[in-house]
Amino acid sequence: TSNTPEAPPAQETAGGGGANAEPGEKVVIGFSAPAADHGWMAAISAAAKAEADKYSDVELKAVEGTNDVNLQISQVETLINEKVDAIVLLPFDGAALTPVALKAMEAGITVINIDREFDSPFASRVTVRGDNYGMGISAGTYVCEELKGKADAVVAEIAGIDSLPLTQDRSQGFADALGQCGLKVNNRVAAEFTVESGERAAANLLQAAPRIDAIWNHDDDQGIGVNAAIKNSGRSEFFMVGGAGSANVMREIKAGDGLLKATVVYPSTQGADGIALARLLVQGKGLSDIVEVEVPRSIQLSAPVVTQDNVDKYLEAAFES
Amino acid sequence: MNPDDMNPDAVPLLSVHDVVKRFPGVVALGGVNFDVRAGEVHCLLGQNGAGKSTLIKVLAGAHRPDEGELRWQGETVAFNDPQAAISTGIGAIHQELDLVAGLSVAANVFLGHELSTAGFTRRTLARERTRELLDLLGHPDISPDREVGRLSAANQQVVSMARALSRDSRLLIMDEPSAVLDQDEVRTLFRVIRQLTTRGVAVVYISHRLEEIREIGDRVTVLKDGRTVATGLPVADVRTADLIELMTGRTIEYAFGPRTPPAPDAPAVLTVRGLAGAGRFSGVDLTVHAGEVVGLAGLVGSGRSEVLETVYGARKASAGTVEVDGRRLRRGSVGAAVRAGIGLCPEERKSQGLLLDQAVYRNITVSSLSAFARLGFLDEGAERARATELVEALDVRPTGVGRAVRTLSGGNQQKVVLARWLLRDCRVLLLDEPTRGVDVGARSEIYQLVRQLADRGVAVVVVSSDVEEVLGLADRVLVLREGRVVHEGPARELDEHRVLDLVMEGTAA
Amino acid sequence: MSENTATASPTGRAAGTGIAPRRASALLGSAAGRNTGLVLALVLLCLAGVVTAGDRFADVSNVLTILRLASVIGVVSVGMTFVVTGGGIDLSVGAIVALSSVWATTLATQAMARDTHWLVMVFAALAVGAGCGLVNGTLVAYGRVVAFIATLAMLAAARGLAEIISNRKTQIVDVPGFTAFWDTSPLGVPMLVLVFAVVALAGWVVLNRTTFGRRTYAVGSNPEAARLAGIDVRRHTVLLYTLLGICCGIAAVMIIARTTTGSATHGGLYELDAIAAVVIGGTLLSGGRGTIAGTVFGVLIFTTLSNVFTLNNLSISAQAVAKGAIIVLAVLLQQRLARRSGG
Amino acid sequence: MSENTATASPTGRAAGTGIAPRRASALLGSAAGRNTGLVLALVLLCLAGVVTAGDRFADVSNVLTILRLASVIGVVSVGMTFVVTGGGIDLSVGAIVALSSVWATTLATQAMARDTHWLVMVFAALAVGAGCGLVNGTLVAYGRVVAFIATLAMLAAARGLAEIISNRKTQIVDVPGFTAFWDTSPLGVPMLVLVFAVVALAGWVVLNRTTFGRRTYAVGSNPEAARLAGIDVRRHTVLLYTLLGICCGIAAVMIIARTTTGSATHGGLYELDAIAAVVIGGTLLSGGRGTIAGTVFGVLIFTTLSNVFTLNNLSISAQAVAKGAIIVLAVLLQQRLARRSGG
Ligand SMILES: Nc1ncnc2c1ncn2[C@@H]1O[C@H](COP(=O)(O)OP(=O)(O)OP(=O)(O)O)[C@@H](O)[C@H]1O
Ligand SMILES: Nc1ncnc2c1ncn2[C@@H]1O[C@H](COP(=O)(O)OP(=O)(O)OP(=O)(O)O)[C@@H](O)[C@H]1O
Ligand SMILES: [Mg+2]
Ligand SMILES: [Mg+2]
Repeated sequence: TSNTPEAPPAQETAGGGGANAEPGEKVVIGFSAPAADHGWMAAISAAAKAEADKYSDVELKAVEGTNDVNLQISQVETLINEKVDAIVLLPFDGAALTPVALKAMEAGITVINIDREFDSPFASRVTVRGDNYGMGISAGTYVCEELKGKADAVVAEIAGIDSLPLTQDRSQGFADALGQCGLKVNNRVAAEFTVESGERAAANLLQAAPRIDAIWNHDDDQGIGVNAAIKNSGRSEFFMVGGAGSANVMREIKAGDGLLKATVVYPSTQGADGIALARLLVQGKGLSDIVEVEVPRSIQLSAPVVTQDNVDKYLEAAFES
Repeated sequence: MNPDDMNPDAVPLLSVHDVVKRFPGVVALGGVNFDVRAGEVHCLLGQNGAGKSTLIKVLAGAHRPDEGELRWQGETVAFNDPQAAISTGIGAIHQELDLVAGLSVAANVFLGHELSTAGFTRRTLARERTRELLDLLGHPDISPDREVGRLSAANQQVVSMARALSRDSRLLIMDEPSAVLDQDEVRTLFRVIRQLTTRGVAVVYISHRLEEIREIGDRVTVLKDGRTVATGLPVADVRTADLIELMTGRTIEYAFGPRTPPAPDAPAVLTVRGLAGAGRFSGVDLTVHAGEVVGLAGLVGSGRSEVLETVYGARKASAGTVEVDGRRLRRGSVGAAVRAGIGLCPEERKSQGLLLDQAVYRNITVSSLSAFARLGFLDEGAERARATELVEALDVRPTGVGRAVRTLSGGNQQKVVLARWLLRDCRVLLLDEPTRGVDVGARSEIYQLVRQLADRGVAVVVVSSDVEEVLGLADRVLVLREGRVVHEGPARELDEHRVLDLVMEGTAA
Repeated sequence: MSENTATASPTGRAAGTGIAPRRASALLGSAAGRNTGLVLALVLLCLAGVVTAGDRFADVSNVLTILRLASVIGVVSVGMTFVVTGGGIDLSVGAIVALSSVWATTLATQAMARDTHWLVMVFAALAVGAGCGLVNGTLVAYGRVVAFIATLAMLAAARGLAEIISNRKTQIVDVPGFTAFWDTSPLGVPMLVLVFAVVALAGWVVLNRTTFGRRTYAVGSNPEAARLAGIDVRRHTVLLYTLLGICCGIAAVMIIARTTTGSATHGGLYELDAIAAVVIGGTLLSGGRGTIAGTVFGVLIFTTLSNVFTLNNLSISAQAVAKGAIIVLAVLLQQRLARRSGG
Repeated sequence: MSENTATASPTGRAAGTGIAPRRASALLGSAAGRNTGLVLALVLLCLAGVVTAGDRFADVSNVLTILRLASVIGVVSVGMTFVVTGGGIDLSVGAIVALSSVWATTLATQAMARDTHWLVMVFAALAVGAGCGLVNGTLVAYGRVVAFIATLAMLAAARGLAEIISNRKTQIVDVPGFTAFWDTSPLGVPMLVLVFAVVALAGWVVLNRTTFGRRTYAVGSNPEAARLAGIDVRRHTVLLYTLLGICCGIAAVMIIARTTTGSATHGGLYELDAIAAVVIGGTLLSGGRGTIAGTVFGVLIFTTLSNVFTLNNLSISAQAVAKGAIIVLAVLLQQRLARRSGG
C-alpha cells in the first residue's frame, strides 16, 4: 500500500533529532499485526511502514495480518528463522503469542510488544501499551462531567468486537468511571470495528433506548456507521463520545456542529513507535530526549480526551480511516 | 405399417455410418451402421451393454461420436449438444428417466421448450396441452400439477413419453419405454406409436421383450459388443431364435422349465401377519416356506413394492408382524431384517439400489462387509475376488469390478444389485421387478438363479409386472389390488387371463 | 406431500372433474404448509418481542428499523436463492459487495457522479458486481472449478482488490443527489426497504413465472436431464452467478446509502448470513428446490432475532447461545408442521 | 478412471491370473493420478518458494514451521474429510475448538490437572469436542435438521458458551507437565507435527481399510441405497460428526499447547479453511468421494502459500488477490491432469 497520508511528524520525537537520526548499522525488523480489517488497525500497519521508510538503515518485513493466532505464531516463527534483528509484534491475543515471543527472545531477537500485552516479562524487551482500561476511564470521566447532576441519565455504549479482551478492558474502565459518579451503562451493544456493523448495532440500540443522554462508541471507524444510523433516526437528544481518534472525528469535533463532542485517543502511532524503538535498541542507542541511558522497558501511551478545546493538538497525529 | 409399402430406395431419414464411441477403457460403439426410414418402427436389439443406449445418446446429441458420420435426409450432420438434435427433429426418451423430480408434470413436459410469452411461462396453456398428451397416452389420471418425483416409475415413464410427443419430432427414439409398464399400458403405447408412424414419423424402439418387437416393429437392427451384426432385417421374416442367436451368439431356451414345488412340510421361513402400511395397503398375510417362490401380481400402483419394503423394514408398518424363522423382527428396522437374513432388490435400482459412483465390488459387498472384515479391517483382496466370481457368474459386462457402477449399462447394473444379495446367503429374498431392463440371456440366467436359490432352501418373493414371469417363476401367487390381497393360490392353477381379470376387477367398473 | 392427499385417490384414478378445485386448495395448502413453520417462528419471535419490550418493539419506527436492517442482506439472499436453487453456492458475495462499494465510491467515480449524475455510482456498483459474478459463473460452468473453491478464490481476490483500491480507507460519499435520493421515504417506506421489496418481488416472479426460473429449478435438480432437454446448462449457470453478482451490486449501493461510505470491510460474513437465510427458508443446498418467500422469512427471522435481543439488552455471548438454540427450534418446528401438513 | 484402463479388456473378460498385479499398479496409478495436480501445485509452490526466498525457504526449520502451522487445521480437516465424504458438512468446527480449548483450561480443570495428571485437560477437550459432535450428529441424523443449519446453530452456541465460560478472557495454562510434554520433539519432529501425522495416518487407514470407512463412502454416495443395503445410516452419521468433534478436541489441545492459552477466539474461520482444504483435495461436497491424502495436500498447499508470501514480504492485499488466482490455477491444473490420466 502506498502511504501518502499522515506519516506522523509528531512522532519524530520518539527517535529524537540529533544523533539518533543518523544512519547506523543496518537493521532488519519484522512486523506482525492482526488483520487490517478496520481503520485503526490499518493505520497501525501503515504508520509502521511509513516509519520504516524514513530510515535508510531499516529494512521492514511486514507479514500478512491475521486474526488466527496459529497463523500469527507461524509468521513469527518464520521471522525467527529468517534471523531478523528485531520483531515488532502486535499480537491478536497477547497471551497466546507469548510462547513464540519467548522463543524469539531466546533466539537473541529483540521483541517489541505493541498494544496487547504478553503475559511474561521475558517475552519482550519493550512494551508499548495503549491503555484500554484507561480509555474507558477517560470516556467515563468525560461523560460523568458532562452529565453532572443528572442522576437518572441514560448512558449507552457501543463496544467493539466483544470477544476481544481489549474490549472487555475498555468496558470495564467505562463502567468503573461511571460508577464513580453514580451512573451506569443502561444499554450496551457490540459491533465489529467496521462501519457497517456500527450502523447495524446503533440502529438497534436507538430502538432499544427511547431516550439516551450519552453514548460512548469504542471505535471511530465504526463510528461512521453509528453516525449514519443516528442521522437516519433523526434523534439528537444526546451527545456522543468516540474512541481511537480518527482524523475525521477530530475534524467533526473541531467543527462542533454534531452530536460528537469528544473522542478518546487510542494512539495509532504505536506501530511507528515500535519500529523506532526497535531500531534504537538494535543499534544500541537510547532515547535521546530522556536522561536514561537505555530505552525503558515499558512505555504506556496515555488515553487523552480530545474535545473542541484541544483538538488542534491532536489533529495532526490522527489517522485517516 | 408394412415396410414393403415404402420405397426402399428413398433417402433414409437418418443414417448412421461406422459410428465409434469410446469411453475410458471401453469401446461402447465399435462401428455401427443402420438407417431409419420415415414412417417405420425400427427396433434395436442387443444384450445388456451392447451399446444401444450409447447409440441413442449419440443420435440425440448427448454424446459426441469419436468416429463415423450421421446423415439426416442424406446430409451430413453433427450434433454438438442435445439442442442441435432436438431442433433437427430428433426426440428421445432415454432409458434412465430424464425427468426433473422437483418440477410438475407440465413443467417437465415442456422443459427446454417452455410455452411462453416474453419469457413468462404460460402455465394454463401448458397444463391443458399436457392433459391432452396424457389423455392420448391413456393417463387422464396423472395431474399436470403433480410433482414428478412423487409419481410411480410407470407414471414417470408416461410423462417422459408425453414430453417426447410434445415436440413435433420427425424421429422418435425410445429406449426401453416398456420396461416399467404393464401390459395394458404397453398396448396404449403401441397405439400411439402406430398413430405417429402413419403420420410419417420414424420410431426407433428398444426393448428386451422380443414379443413386443414382433408386434410393433417393421425392421430390426441387432447390436453385439458395440457393432451391428445385422441391420435392416424385416421383422416378419426372422425367427425369434435367430434374433437371440444374433444377439448372444448362442441359443437360449427361453421358457420356464417344469419345476417341482417344495416339499409340503417345508418349514415356514417368512411369516407376515396382518401387515398394513398407513393408507396404502392393509391386512396382508403372507407365509413363504423354505424353497418356495411366491409371486406378487398386481397393477402398477397396487402397492406391491410397498408391501415388500414394509416387510423389509424400510417403511414403518402401521400394523402387523413380520417373522423370520419364527423370530419376530423389530418394526421399521432394515438392520434387523438384514441380520435376520432378508435381502431386498429394490424397484428403483438407481435411487434405491446402487452407489453409482462406487466401484462394482463395493456395491456388491456393501451388505456383507463384516464377512470380509477382521476387527473392522477389510480384506479388499477377498472382496474383489468374491465380487469377481459373482460378476462372472452373472455375466456382468464389462467384468472389471473396479469400475464405477455408473458406467455400466442398465441391465448390468441390475445384476450388480442381485449379486449383492447372492453374496449374503439370504434366508429370504425379496425381488422387486428383478428383470427390469435385463436382456434375454441374462433373464433366463436370473430365472435359473432364483430357482437354484429356492432349491437351496431360500424363501423368495417376486414382484413383477410381467405376468408371464410371475406365473413361470412362482410356486404360489398373491394378487394385490388397491392394497389388498384379492387372491392367493398355486401358480399352476392360474393363467395370464385369469390373473389379468383378478388384477383389473373393480377398476374396470 | 399434501398434494398427494388431495389428488391421489386410492384407485390412482381421480375423476376428471373436481380435480381443479381440489388442486387449487392443495396448492394453497402446500405453499402455506411449506412456510407455516417459518411464519410461526417469526410470529413467536414477534410475540417474544412484544412481551419483553412492549411498545419499543411494536413501534412503526422499530419495524422500519428491522426492515431496513434486513434489506441489504435480503437483496443478496434473494440472489443467493437463485444460485443455490440452481445447484451452486457463492461464498464471495460479501467480498463482491465490498469491492462494488469501494469501486462506486472512489474519488474518480464520485467526481464523475458529481459532474454528471449520481446514477454513475449505481452503474459502477452494478457493473463490478455483474463482472465478478460473470467470472464466478465462467469458472464454475466452463472451467468446471467446484463452486465452493471458485467463489472462495473470488472472496480472497475481491476483498484484496477492494483493499488495494481503497487503500484500506473508508471512502466517504459526498454526492448530494445520491444521499438525497436514498434519504427519501415514498409513502413512508424508506427507500432501502422499497428496493428490497422490489427485488424480492422481481425475484419471485422470475423464479416462479418465467422460463428462466423454471430452467433454474431444472438445472439445480437434475443438470443432466436439463441438458438432455436442450437447455444450455453452462450458459444458464453463468447467468445465475451474474444475476447474484448484480444483486451484490445493488446491495453495495444500498450499503453505501445506509452508511454513506464505501469500504473494503463492508459485507463481512454476508456469505454465511445469506446462505443461512436461504437454507432456513427451505431452499435445498443440493439444488432443485427453493422459494423466495422462504428466503425473505429467513432474513426477517434473523434480523428480528437480533433486534429483540438488543431491545432486551442481552449480552452478546448469551445472544449467540440463544440464537443457536432458536435456529434449531425454528427448523424443528418447521419440520414437524411440514410433516403434519403432508399427512 | 485410470483403473478402467488397466483392468477392463475390450472383451470384458480379464484373464483370471494377472489381475492382481495389474490391479495393484492401477491402484497406484489412480492414487497418483487423482492427486498429481495437487502434488504438482505443491511442487510448483515450493519451487516458487526456493526461487524467491532461496535457502530461507528450503530450510529444515522453515519446513517445520510450515508443518507446525499445518497441523492444527490439518487435524480438523482430516475429521472434516469424513463428514464431507459421508455427505455432511460442519460449520461449527472452529467454535468447537474454541469451546474445547476454554473448557480444558478453566481454573477448575487446570487445578485438577495439576493435582492428578495433565491428561485431564486432554480428556476434557476431547470430551467436549465429542459432545458437541454428538449433538451435531443427532440433530442432523435424528432431528433431520439440514447439516448447514444445525452446525451453524452449533457455531453460534458453542462460541457464545466459550465466551461465557471464559468470561472473554484468555485463559493461560500453567500445568508444567502439559507444556513440557508438548515442547518435546521426538526424533527432531515437533510433537504437534507428530500428532498431525498420526491423525492423518489413522484417518487414512480408517477411511480406506475399515468397514467404517467403507460405510462412510456408501452413506455419502447414496444414503437411501445405503439404508436399504442394511447400513444404519443415522447412527453412522452421528458417529461421523462425533469423530469430527473428537478431532476438534485434539486440535484444541494442540492449539492450547501452541499458545499456552485457551480462548473463545481460537479457531476463528476454521470451518472455511478446513472445508476449503478438503474440497481442494478432491473430496466432493455432495458426498461419496474423498481422500485423506488429498486433504493433507490441500492443507499443505494453503499453509505453504502463506509461508511463501510471508517470506517474500508481499503486501497483504496483494497476497489476497494472488491467493485467489493461485487457488483457481491449482484447481484447473488438477483438473486438466485428472482428465488426461482419466482419458
Ligand atoms: N459414461 C460411461 N462411461 C464409461 N462407460 C460407459 C459409459 N456409458 C456406457 N458405458 C459402457 O458402454 C457400453 C454400452 O452401454 P449401453 O448403456 O449403451 O448398453 P445398452 O445396450 O444400452 O445396455 P442395456 O440393455 O443394459 O441398457 C457398456 O459396456 C457400458 O459399460
Ligand atoms: N412416498 C410416497 N409418496 C407419495 N406417493 C407414493 C409414495 N410411495 C408410493 N406412492 C404411490 O403409491 C402407489 C403404490 O406404489 P407401489 O410402488 O407400492 O406400487 P406397485 O404396485 O409396486 O407399482 P409399481 O409397479 O409402479 O412399483 C403408487 O401410485 C405410488 O406413486
Ligand atoms: Mg441401455
Ligand atoms: Mg413397484
